[in-house]
Amino acid sequence: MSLSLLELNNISVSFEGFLALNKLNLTLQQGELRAVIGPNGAGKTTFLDVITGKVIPNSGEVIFKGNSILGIREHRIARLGIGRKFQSPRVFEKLTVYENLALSVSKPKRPWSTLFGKLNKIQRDQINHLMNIVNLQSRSNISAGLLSHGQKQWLEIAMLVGQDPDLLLVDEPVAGLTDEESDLTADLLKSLSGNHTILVIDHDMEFIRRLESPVTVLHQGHVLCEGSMSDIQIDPQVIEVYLGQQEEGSK
Amino acid sequence: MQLILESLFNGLAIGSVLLIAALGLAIVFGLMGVINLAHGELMMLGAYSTYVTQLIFKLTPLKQFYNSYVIVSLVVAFVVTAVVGIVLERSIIKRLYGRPLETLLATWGVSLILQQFVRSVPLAYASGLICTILIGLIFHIILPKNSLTYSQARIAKVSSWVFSILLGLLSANWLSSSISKLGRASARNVDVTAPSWMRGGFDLWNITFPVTRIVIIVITIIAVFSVTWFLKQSVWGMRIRAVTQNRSMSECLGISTETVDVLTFGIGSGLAGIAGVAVSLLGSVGPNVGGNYIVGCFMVVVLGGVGNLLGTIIASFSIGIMTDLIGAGRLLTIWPDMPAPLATTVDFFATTSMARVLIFALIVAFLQFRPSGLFPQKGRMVEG
Amino acid sequence: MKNSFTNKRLFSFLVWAAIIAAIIAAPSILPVFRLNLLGRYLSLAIVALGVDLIWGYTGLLSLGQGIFFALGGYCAAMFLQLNSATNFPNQIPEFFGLYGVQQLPFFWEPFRSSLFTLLAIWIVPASVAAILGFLVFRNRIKGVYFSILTQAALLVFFNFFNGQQKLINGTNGLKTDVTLLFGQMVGSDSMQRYFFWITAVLVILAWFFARWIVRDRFGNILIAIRDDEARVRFTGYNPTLFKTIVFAIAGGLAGISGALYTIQSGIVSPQFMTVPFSIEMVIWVAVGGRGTLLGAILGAVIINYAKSLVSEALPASWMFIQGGLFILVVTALPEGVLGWMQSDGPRNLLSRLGVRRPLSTYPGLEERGKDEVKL
Amino acid sequence: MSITKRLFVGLSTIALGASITACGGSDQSTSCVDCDDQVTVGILHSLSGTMAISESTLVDTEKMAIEEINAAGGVEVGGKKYEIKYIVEDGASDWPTFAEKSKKLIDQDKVPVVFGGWTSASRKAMLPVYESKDAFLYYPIQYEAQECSNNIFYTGATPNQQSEPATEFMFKRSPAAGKPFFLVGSDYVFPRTSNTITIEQVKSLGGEVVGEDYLPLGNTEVAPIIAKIKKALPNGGVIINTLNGDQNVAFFKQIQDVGITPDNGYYVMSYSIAEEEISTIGPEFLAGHYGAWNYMMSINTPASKKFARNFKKRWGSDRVVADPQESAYNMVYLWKAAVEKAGTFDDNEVRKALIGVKFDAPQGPVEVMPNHHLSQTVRIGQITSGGQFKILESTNGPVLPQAWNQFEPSSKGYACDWTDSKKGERYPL
Amino acid sequence: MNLLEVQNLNTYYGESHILRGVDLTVNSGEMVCLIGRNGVGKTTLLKSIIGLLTPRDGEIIFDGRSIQRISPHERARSGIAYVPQGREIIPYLTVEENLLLGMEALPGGLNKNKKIGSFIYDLFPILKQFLARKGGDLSGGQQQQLAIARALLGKPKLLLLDEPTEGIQPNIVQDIESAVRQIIVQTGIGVLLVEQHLHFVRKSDRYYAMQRGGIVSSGQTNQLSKAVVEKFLSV
Repeated sequence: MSLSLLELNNISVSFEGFLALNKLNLTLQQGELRAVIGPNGAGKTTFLDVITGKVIPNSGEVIFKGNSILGIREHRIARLGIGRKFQSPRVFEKLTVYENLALSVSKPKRPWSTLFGKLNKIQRDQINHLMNIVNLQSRSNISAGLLSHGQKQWLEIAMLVGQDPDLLLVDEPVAGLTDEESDLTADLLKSLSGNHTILVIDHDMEFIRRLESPVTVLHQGHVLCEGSMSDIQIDPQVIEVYLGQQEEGSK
Repeated sequence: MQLILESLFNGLAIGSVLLIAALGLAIVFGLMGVINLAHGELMMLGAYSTYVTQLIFKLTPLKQFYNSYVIVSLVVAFVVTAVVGIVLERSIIKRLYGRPLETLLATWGVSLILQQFVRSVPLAYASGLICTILIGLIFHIILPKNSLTYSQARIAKVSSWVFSILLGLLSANWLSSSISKLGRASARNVDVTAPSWMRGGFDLWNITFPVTRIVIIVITIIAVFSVTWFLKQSVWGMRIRAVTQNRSMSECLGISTETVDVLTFGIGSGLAGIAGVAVSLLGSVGPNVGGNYIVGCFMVVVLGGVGNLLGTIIASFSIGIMTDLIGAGRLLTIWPDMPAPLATTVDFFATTSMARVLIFALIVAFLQFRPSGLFPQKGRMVEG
Repeated sequence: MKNSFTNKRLFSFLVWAAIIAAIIAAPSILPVFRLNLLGRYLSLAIVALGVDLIWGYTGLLSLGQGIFFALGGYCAAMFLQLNSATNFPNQIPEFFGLYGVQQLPFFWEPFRSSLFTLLAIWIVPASVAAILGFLVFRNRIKGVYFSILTQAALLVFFNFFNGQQKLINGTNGLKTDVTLLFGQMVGSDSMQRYFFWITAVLVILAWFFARWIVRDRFGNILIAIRDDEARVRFTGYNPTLFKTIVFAIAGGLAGISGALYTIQSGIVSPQFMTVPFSIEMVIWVAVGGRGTLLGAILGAVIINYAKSLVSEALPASWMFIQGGLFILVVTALPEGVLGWMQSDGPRNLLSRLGVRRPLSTYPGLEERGKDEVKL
Repeated sequence: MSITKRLFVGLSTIALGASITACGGSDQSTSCVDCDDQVTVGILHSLSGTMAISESTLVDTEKMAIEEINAAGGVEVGGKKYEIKYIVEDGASDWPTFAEKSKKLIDQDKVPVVFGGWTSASRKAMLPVYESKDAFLYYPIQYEAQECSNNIFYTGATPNQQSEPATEFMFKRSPAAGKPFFLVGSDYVFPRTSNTITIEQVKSLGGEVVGEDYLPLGNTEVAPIIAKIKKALPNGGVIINTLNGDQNVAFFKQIQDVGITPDNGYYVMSYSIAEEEISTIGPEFLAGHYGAWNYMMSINTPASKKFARNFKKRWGSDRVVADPQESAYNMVYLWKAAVEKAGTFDDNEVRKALIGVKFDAPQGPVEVMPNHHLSQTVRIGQITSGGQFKILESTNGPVLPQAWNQFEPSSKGYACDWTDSKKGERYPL
Repeated sequence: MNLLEVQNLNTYYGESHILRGVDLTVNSGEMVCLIGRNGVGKTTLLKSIIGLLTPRDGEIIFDGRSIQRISPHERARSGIAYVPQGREIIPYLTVEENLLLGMEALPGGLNKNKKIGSFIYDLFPILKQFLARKGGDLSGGQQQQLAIARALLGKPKLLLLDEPTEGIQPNIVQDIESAVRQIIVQTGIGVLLVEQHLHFVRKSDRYYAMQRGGIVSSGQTNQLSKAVVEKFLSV
């Protein structure tokens, strides 16, 4: 029985009276690949905000590697080993692909070491390795802003991996990608799992299916159900959430 | 008691000048996210409008109404600065929405040009130019749009501008011939003399209340109330608020956001003109008159919390009262036996110039605790 | 892609060659007065480099660089004043006599030492900048709020220096020209020629220093902070620290620049801390090209030189030209002249004028300009 | 928005600006008909910025003086007649710019003399330039003294030629005689130094200074100062005013509103309000208050009348003349006289020749003293509702200038004499 | 003639190609439903029609004239009303003011139309009691009703509805559904609806199914097969 890497206990967040998260519970095991789906407004992004320290919940606990990380500032949480990929790709557009990766790979992240230190061989190898994984080695000196949408998504995933986090939070990696690109992305994430714990949020079912991972369904700020894709598909609650009232559909 | 009352009145008097000067700025900054560094120069244009109006009222046919020129000049100043503001918005600001730092730099350029403009161009010709723009714009609005075919519309447009240029030239000519003071380019400061009823003061409880100050307080109160009324009650106010809170949805509802931008900026600028009238009653009118106020105005807006009218009001009055308390050395009078080291410090800052240092430093310190000012804005932030 | 890359290098190499040639040739070509002007404007290039670091790279528009510039100038001038005072009792500068001050204020004492002065010129402004910056950045005050606050800070300093006659000679400022240094009058032609050389060398050193700051990861982080601060935070860096450091560096550069400017213009006064001067610094960088170090240098030197030439010919028109320049650069050339040239601006202009532009090699290039950096 | 259109907008802004100024910059000048050669002098005042307002009148006056000299046959040196040409430079109200432009005039244009400056700060900024280059500046404004440079020639009043007689008058013979003093000034060197002297003088006269305050330049919010005055002088008294330019307007408008008026026993003595300022502020705010100058437009002598008449003829009938202009006018003539006396344009010779030169100025006879200042007549005037000074007192003939003030403790007992190499800038009496 | 005709519409977000050659028509008196999972471009399509997004190519013809060059507020005034996802109520304006703003699209705008038509309270009785409340304080369902009411006050010819039932209690969903139907019957306007709830989908006349930015299937709703539903709507 492996230790759980991340535990969310009874998290509630409200924005001016609107309950974005409602007693949410979720546990991630080491090395797990987990998909989270849910209709719009189910609280998916807020839930990532809570984990990364951007939003402080009104109640509840976030336990990462056995310690509570509530109230710790964002950059420190990032250094603890939680990396996040944003919904729309947020790479540093004026920097080249290589520079983007160098920023995520370099350690420690204090000003002096970035000013005086140089990347060592291992780190440089790692950057090349990452560029290989996401197939960007030929673009290493191109400004990230010039990449295609899919390439930006991959670059951001690579940056995330480069940070070498224990937990990767991936928000909508295939929005706006072509079929082929989203299949590649799914394969990429699958290959990363095992070494990393990955949590993927998306609502492209084709893509989620291809991940072949356990699925958590969020609805109105809490977990509706968890299970494999095939279980979820026949769950009446999920169908209701996604299709509206069942009786009409079954007629 | 008398001391407190006097201090309060003084603070109110200083604060109301700050408030009227900052009001337009607060609107433009809060509602549109535009940092208008030319606000001070718009105030200056308002002050010069007052001066020109005053000189026109000194001409024989209008002499009997001389006492009421201040009221007329409020209208004139509002219209003049609003028109200049609108021209500014259409030509420069509209390209820069959403980029507050760029608006800051561009409007600084505008302020340099306006300053040098009043130094180098005789007032009569400047007035003529403004007349031209004003008449031209009015034609633009009142000309029936649909009754003319396209080609005729173009002719009508051109001829209306030609006509307004003619009128502008005529008025410039008339001004420079009938009021020789306006015909010469001069960097010299000029003076607006308040009509006799606004001079002097009246005594109450052993305190003298200067009439000019009271008039300014009244103008400020009226301006604040009309702005509040306009924004809260009028149809255009509703449109403006809607656009501020949700621009794209407002556009989808059929509100012309461009018109709202023009109007908002026009009102903000017009208020600068009113502030210019107030300022001209207190001091002299010169190319630098507005520049002296601009940083203070920004401090008011930032201290009050951007986009919050109430915050602006409270901030300006607290700065006013602090200026009086510290600058006039009243702290020592109120608390004569404060401990010696404190007294020395208070004394050190009890000059007008050091009071300014201290107040700005205090504001900067205050923003350490409340980075978004007294009343932080909710919802759509004017983020840089 | 590669082609344009080498073009860029060639371009900046040519510009540098031209600059260095100009600097070497200047003393023999230019009359003393023009040479002195050039020296002063070159020293302004150093403060412009600092502005470029914080604004062009990090996105912090400071309207208060005049503070640090003046602090550097004051440090230099205090040293020179102390060494020129011969005709007063207690060895104190003569202006103190005007206000009946008999005792040298304590903070003047260390400036008798030249070593201390050389350090203070950049450490004092840098420390002030670091403190000011840390307080502001810690609260995540940014964008226009930062600009307004720096402007307020500028006024605080201005009023303070202006009002403190007995400490620092108030409005009059401190003069430096009539001090003897190494047996020569500071204001004399030969000394000024040395200062020109020192300035030229320091500008180049400052450029190398700034280049070193921005060329590797540190600089990339600055750019990243400018474009997406939150993302930087999630990558594990603390933007507050980086911003504070770069603000302090810019402050230090401003101090050096102020000191050089002061000894070449003969006076330091609170006039250096007026609002227009600090905003002008920004426009040098904006015109030259923010985010290009060379642009900052060229912008500072060329605009100032143009300013003195124009104001000699048409005294009142400089304000119009300067105002127009602000508007022009902000609305039409947001990347500045150099930035515009480097981003294929001339070719774009040609293509707009009807000359066909060669197809770019990569389809992504079509989309450029749509997502310009917004501050 | 296309880039070309944007470029167009920006460029047209610049073009508009340039054309506006180009139109405004024309000038006529009278030339010398039978002159053999030319000499070019420098004029350096602020034509832009805050000080342009005051300093441009000096440029006008200096131009007029030069034109007069040219019309009368120019400067005669070594049998040759020289027409005076001038280069006007803009100090832009920025002190370092004054230094820069001085260098330009000296090094680039090689002018034998520069007429320029207004504020003390601008003079202090220029001083080291002239000293290090051993060039010569003529400075026309009344100032705080405590300075005596070998390279500057001061044609304005020193404190003992303006503020000291004024203080004495206020304390002894004005309606507020014997009452306490309050000192108000702008926050820069002239008011501060002048007030230091006044404080010492009032002390020695047996009077009392109950307060002083300084308004930051550019700030026109005078309410706190007025509150202080009311507190310090509850029963009237003397207010010594050294405020600058537009701050005076705010000050006089607002003190009148709260009843600080001659009727209530408050008398303001101003050192920087001349006829120009009176017309700007409005005589209705100033009537009954006092001023002290060497020259007042109401001086009823032919020289004075001619000066005023010529100025109006040259620059417009609504223009007035005042003390600083007279000073500026004098210095051009004094330079001419010195050059002719020396027989050369060489600085050092002219400097020597200058001392002892006499001139029949609009204010009356003046003479250059060994300390590079002028002996001048001092007049105390009361401002009339007509915008002029009613001269109440004037000294018996010119008063000798003191470069080092004799009330101020640090300079007491010192004097300046450039004719004697042992004495120089500052020697004990 | 079709009320709305969209031809070969291509829209990009930055570089990502969101709409790929979309063709679609809506007729007066007809309710057309756009189905498909999240993120396939349905909202982008509506935004392109109202003008918030500028398509790179393609044509939008409304009421016989091409509208892709005119600004959103002119489109609104020409008769297109838009109820966006998330309602977009103006939060600090009262319910009454929000409703009034709906009449901005009428000829003469707000200046000439100051009375809220009472038919709105017949459709959504609940709004009447909340007139003085801030729009942002209403619950999601109330906001949705307000948004639709606001759109209807402009007397549009075409109503664009983006997920009107999302995150709303079932009983209010019923109200909204019946209100929309009622409006179509009474006024004969066209409705283009984005919906995921099958229940509501079935009430419309025709459907278009979208996947990855393109229309992949269309037809009469009563012929909507289970296979299509499985493919495009279910999990």
